[in-house]
Amino acid sequence: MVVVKRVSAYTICDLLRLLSGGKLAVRSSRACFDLYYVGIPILSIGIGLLISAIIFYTVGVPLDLFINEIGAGFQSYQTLRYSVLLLMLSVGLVMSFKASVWNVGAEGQMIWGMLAGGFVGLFIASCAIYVSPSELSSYISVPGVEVLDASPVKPVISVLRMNPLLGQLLMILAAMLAGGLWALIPAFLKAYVGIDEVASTLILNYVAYQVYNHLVAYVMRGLSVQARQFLRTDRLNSALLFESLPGTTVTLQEVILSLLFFVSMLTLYKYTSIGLRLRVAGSNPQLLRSVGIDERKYVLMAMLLSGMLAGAAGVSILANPGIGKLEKIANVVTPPTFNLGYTAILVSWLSMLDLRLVPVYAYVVASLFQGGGLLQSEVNARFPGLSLTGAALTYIPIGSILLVYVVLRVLVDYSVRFRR
Amino acid sequence: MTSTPKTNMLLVGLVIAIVVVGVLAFYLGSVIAPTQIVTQATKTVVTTKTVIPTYTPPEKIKAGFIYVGPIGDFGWTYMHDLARKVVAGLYRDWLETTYIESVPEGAEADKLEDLVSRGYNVLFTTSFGFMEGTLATAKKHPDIIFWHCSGYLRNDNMGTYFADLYQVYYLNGLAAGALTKTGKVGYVAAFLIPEVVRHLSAFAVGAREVAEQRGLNLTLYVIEIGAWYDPTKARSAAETLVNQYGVDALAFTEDSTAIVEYAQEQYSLGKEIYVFSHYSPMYTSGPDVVVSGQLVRWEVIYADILGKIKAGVYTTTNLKNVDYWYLLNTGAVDMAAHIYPNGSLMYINPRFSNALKSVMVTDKTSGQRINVYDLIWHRYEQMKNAPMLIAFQQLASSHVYENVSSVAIMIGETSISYPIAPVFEPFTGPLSGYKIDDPSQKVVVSPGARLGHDDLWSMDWVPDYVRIIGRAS
Amino acid sequence: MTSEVFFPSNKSTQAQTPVVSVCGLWKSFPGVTALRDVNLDVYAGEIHAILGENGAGKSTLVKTLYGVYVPDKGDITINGVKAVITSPLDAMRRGLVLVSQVPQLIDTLTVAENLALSLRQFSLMSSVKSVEKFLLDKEEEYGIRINPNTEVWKLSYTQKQLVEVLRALLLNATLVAFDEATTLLPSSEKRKLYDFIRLFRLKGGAVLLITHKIPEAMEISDRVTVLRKGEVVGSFKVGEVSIDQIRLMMFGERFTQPSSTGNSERCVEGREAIVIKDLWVRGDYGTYAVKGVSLTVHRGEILGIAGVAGNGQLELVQSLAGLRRVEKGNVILHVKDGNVEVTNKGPAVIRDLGVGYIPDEPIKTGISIDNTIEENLAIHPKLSSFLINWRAVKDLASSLISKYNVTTPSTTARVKILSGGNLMKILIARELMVAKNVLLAYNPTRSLDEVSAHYVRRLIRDKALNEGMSAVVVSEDLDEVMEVGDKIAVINSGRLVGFFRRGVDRGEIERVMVT
Amino acid sequence: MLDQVQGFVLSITPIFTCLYLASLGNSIVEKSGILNLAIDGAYTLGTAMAFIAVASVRNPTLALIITSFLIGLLGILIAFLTTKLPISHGAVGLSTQFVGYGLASFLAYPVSIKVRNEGVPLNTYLPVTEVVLSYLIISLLIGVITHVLMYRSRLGVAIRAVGENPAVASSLGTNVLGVRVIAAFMGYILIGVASSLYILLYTKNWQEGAGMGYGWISFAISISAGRHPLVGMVTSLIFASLIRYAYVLQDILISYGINVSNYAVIAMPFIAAIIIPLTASVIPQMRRRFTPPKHLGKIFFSEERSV
Repeated sequence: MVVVKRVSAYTICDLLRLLSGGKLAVRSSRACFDLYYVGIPILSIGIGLLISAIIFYTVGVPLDLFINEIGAGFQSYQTLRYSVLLLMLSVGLVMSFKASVWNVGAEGQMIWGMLAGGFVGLFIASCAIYVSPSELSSYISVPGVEVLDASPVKPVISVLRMNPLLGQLLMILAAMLAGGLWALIPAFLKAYVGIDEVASTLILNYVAYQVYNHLVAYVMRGLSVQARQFLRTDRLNSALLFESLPGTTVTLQEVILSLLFFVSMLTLYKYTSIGLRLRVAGSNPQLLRSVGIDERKYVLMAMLLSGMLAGAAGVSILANPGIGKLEKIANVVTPPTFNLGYTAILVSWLSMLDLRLVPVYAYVVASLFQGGGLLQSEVNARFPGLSLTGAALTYIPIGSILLVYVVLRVLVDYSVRFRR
Repeated sequence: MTSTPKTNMLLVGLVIAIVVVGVLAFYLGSVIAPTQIVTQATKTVVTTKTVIPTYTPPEKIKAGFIYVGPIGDFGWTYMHDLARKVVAGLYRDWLETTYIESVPEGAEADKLEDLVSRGYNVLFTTSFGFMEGTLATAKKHPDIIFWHCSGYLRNDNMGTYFADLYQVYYLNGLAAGALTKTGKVGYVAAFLIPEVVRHLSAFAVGAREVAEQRGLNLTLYVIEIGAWYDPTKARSAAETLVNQYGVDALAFTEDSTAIVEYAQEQYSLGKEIYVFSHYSPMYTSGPDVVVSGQLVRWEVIYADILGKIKAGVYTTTNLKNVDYWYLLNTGAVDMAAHIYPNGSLMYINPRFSNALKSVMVTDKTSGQRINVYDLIWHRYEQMKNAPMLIAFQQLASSHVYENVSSVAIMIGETSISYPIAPVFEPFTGPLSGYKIDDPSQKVVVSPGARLGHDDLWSMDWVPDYVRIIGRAS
Repeated sequence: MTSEVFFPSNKSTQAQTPVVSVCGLWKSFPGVTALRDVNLDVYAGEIHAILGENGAGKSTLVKTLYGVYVPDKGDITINGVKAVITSPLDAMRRGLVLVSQVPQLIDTLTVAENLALSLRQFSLMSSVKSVEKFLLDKEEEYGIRINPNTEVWKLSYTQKQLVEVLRALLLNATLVAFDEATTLLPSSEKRKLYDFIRLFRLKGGAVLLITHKIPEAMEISDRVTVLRKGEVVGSFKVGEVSIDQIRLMMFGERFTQPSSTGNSERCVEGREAIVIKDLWVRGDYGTYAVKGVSLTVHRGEILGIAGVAGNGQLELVQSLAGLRRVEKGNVILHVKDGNVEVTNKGPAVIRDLGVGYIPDEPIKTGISIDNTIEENLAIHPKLSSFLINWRAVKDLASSLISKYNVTTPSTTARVKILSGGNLMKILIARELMVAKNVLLAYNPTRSLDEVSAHYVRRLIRDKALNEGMSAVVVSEDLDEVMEVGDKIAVINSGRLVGFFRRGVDRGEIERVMVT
Repeated sequence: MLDQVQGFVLSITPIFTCLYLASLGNSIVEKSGILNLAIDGAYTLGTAMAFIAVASVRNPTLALIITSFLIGLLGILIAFLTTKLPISHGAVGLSTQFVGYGLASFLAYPVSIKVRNEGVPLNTYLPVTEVVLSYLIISLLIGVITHVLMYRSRLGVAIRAVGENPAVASSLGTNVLGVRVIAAFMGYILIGVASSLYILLYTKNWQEGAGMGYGWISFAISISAGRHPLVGMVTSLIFASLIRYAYVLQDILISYGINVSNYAVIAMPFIAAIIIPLTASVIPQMRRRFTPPKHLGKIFFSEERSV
């Protein structure tokens, strides 16, 4: 048996020394699952929060308020909605990251999920039609019919055309298909043309936003007066909306979907050759080619999987009873995806690309977001003089956690050794 | 087993199949569930009936505001926040407020839940896009009062409110018509939605009224930028209007000061462009170019709403019909570009008083010769003095009476026309225009006919002399 | 020896301080200790050869000197001053230059641009034009003719090596290390390079010549140090010891073993298994590396291909495995079901016919070091189905581990913690298992100890004999080819230049290999 | 005619400089092998800093210098982290981007309130012909100088070498860290200049979210120009005029009966950034020019094992 020699000197001080001078050497370590695996993410969250707390303290946010509110984020049941969506997204991203396919295009894939899900929901599973004002009252009691616009001139109703459960199912499948197909574009570019996927997926997000705007404003624009004028679609028939769990904004369907994805991806990853090949495609694609497996197909597979899951996350946002319609994006900074596609990258990284840890960090990151939001309302109520923006309160903690993590991550893959 | 391409296809198929089967299984499982959903629904109905009548105004009102933009936009959100500060100071004995800014549309439900969990009991959401989320949350929390700005969906515990500026735009249009040298005025629109269409049409009507008498064939050039708040695009649109279309007076609906700053900069280069500040007092950004502007005073509405909640007038059961539609007569909007440190308003920039006074026109309501400065004030007074109107402006059901200009009543033997609405309304026939989405479709307002709330609410046409250049949609 | 002409007094050198002195150097990589307590002195005006077989630590030593690797322990002294070399830049500043087997040049840049990176006399802001001009002058002086304005990817291999030599000359280095830099050169070009080396020595520089070829070392160098398994086993002046003694030092016990086991000559008739007709394949540099090779291997027969590295055998095996495009000619595999033309059909089709492949760069293409042993087995489509039965894979892994005597903590250990030999065993075990019909192998027993190597060779022969597997085994180690092959083909400059039966005289093969 | 040309040049220059200089900076950074995903964060932070600087020092040129220097320091940090440590460039870039967004909002927002409430005059550049033209000339000049530097000087050779193959460049005697630090410093200074001009020459005021997205447009422009300083001039000009004349173009097209969506115009640079490398990869002559540096975004870490 080989005795695995462990190099013991890795502390933050070593890292600092490493950064400061040439006297330390970094080399591949053989650590696979040890304390650092769990410790580094927690440490980076801690340090990142500390940095943000200090930054906010300098302008007058008391430390205890910061801690209280971030802590409150962990207890708020609102956290659940974003953790569920993040779980769905991150599980897909981990699958592609494992294959060394750095999909930062989950935003665009979610957008396509919303579009496809919305299209099915609005035009196939149900449809909006004009009725004559006199007939309007006779429709009101018909099951599956919903009045979208009760204007006396041109009333609009939405008619359910199929079993709502089937309709929801179709919406989800269409969303997954659309998200997956959109993800295949950069996948093809990477596999067959050699265009770096980090840049192309990122750029395609912006294309997706504009396609979304175009489709919402021209193609899917609703019939009701409000929809025609406010550049949005009609509201989904309420039978097609997902069901909120009591007391929260989380829907039953998205909880089930995310658990389903979690379990299926875990199974796929662990017990099937697809999972194995994705793993090997990430660590050594040439091996795949040499044993007669086309490694390029697994680039496609990785993107397809993460795109499909992102699509499902997109439709889950759309079908939430609090939203239920597609509306033009006025500012790309606040897209209808709430930038969850980017946040999910954070979750995937923090979970060290280990599927089993994804739910944990999905919850942690969602709590931080929630905490940032709570902090904002609390600061606004208590310190009217402070001019702190929402962007500052969410991006600074997230950015600093991520940056600290990225640097500390070195300690997991490599051991730092002091030389002379 | 042997053929690899086939195996690959199989693998892809299997992955999809796994997911499909899983989703199917979930739905097959939940086919049994509908009974549960039904019982849940009925239960809610039952509880609603029993719980709701016992609403007593809270000892301490905690009001939360959800803003769509940053409070530093110096437009829409800035003015809402200013109003919040005013009422917070006014009702400080029993009112506590907070706000969450820059909330993306779609996330409002979560933010509302957060505020509810923090004990906020009156919640305001100030963007049209927040409507669905607000309604969903309102239905979930029947014991809390919700107010949504600019929407049309209401609930027992959710009312709507809005302050509209079209009358002020008309007044500013008069000034623009008097000042323009080229006969070309411009408008930068955030979106061509009814609210903005009203604004720009009223501006066009006013400008045309004066310019026509000066012998100019007035055209209003419009660019839609597709964003409520985008200083860069707004500036770029203004540049295009000025440089490519020869526009020399600009009004806009966009929440930043970018256009005012642009005009001021052009002034320093020797090019005079008249500009009308929007929503907030923007005079300081362009003291040499701002003629006047539209100013909103949400505190008029907020003070009314919060006061009535405290007094027990508005409860969680009676808001279904409450829909504020406040115009110039209520004081919720005003014509001004600046608030002096002592709190008084600068209605018209003194720099331009003489220029306005030097243009003589005929007032079409009275037929008298009058200078434009006086005409503006005359119209202002006409629209401002309509106390009767306030009665209709708070309820959805009474908006229909707003275009009733007068009723005929018998006093003794004589039938007299008793005035209800202001003597003058900008959108009074004869007017002719075309639909924005389909320019071939013409719209005609017959002479003397007055557009009321319901027509204006869904206004989707512009007068003939409006030319839409760039559309974001 | 020729060296005496240029360097009259060896004795005075001994007295002066060495240009480079290495003392007690240790260097280990995860799982392997590459250098153990190495001591070495190199003097000015000396050509110092470092001999050792593949994997003896020669390259690690020179890369450590050059600052590519950081040593774990030990000191490097340059001109009597202790030096910490952490980067090639450090090394170059101290007058050390490395010329390696793989040209260390950037393909997309021109010759002048590449050299500009090294030439300190030009400031950062100086123009490439001035460098070009300088180069033209210098090339004139040294008699090297390469247009400095050519992009490197357009150059031939020899030209690239000349550029590297030119660089060493221009830098006025005190020590130039040639890391197998002459191995791949044709002999005429090799002489040219030797001239430059001598020229350099004449100018007072020290040369470190890393090679595994004893004759080469004997021909040009003044002093030889032999490394084996990371340790210095001897250092002496040329002429002090015989070639056989050096061989003994290089190979240790192995050399004393009989050169082949199971000497019986098999006469394989049977049906044809691999038929290659007029195969043309391009190498990495765009030129034809395999030029019209035709071969037939019968069922149950092992073809050994001998040749000096870089003569096209690598490209030949890669094209047979479907990993390199065949430009002309075709390859037909005769398997149990029939004849399949596999030319340019891709690895999937070829592997599906029961072909095992032991590649040239195991870590790059044969095994994934970040994955576990089980995963490295299960990744082969023949060894697992869609749903992976990990229990079966574990059993398989355990049986292979005991069969091949692999040293590993467990079957789920990541391959990167294994030593090179154990890693090779995993690869060989997997590929022999899937090689139902054909085995393609390139240096299959590198990094294996002699006992394991013999064992593996016997397994290959047994499998050929008992199961009718055909094999093409390419090796840079002639002994291996002679031991394992039923037929021996010799490849030289991309052409097959000789066919031999098993048991042929070694000298005869060597003669064909080098001419 | 001359007037029209001058008018066109004047109207397009502010946006052109904002895009071109940033894309130029991006090209330099990426040529050295650093995947520059922090560009949008740096751009946003740059606009915020330029605003704060001009509000406090009241001199646009001084503000420009301060900002570009600070953003240059950010570049050094990124180069340092990505070269010294074996960590993912994408991770460093994206997290720096988030920090940039957050800090921009955090730092500039209170200043913007103060400026508004106290009526602090912002001494930004006046768009008079001389100033605008001088900035046009300066930016074109910087482009030419960059081209000479990248393709004709030893430093440029070193930068490209480090991007192509840092290990070989290092064994040829290049200080990889040093070269990357220089490249990133230069590149980020240019991004800093561009983002300052966004405030000082183009929008003249800071508002929440100012500059966000322009980093990505510059990034896309840089890629669609194959990271070439001179080709970048042409692509920047095209995209600047598309952005500047989007409405006029739409008006003209509509008058010809072509109803083009504004969104297509907005998405154009992004689509081009994908399509151009794609077509370039099909046409062999273009391929060499347009392929990204071979080692772009790859971890540079010399110690590897071999068998």
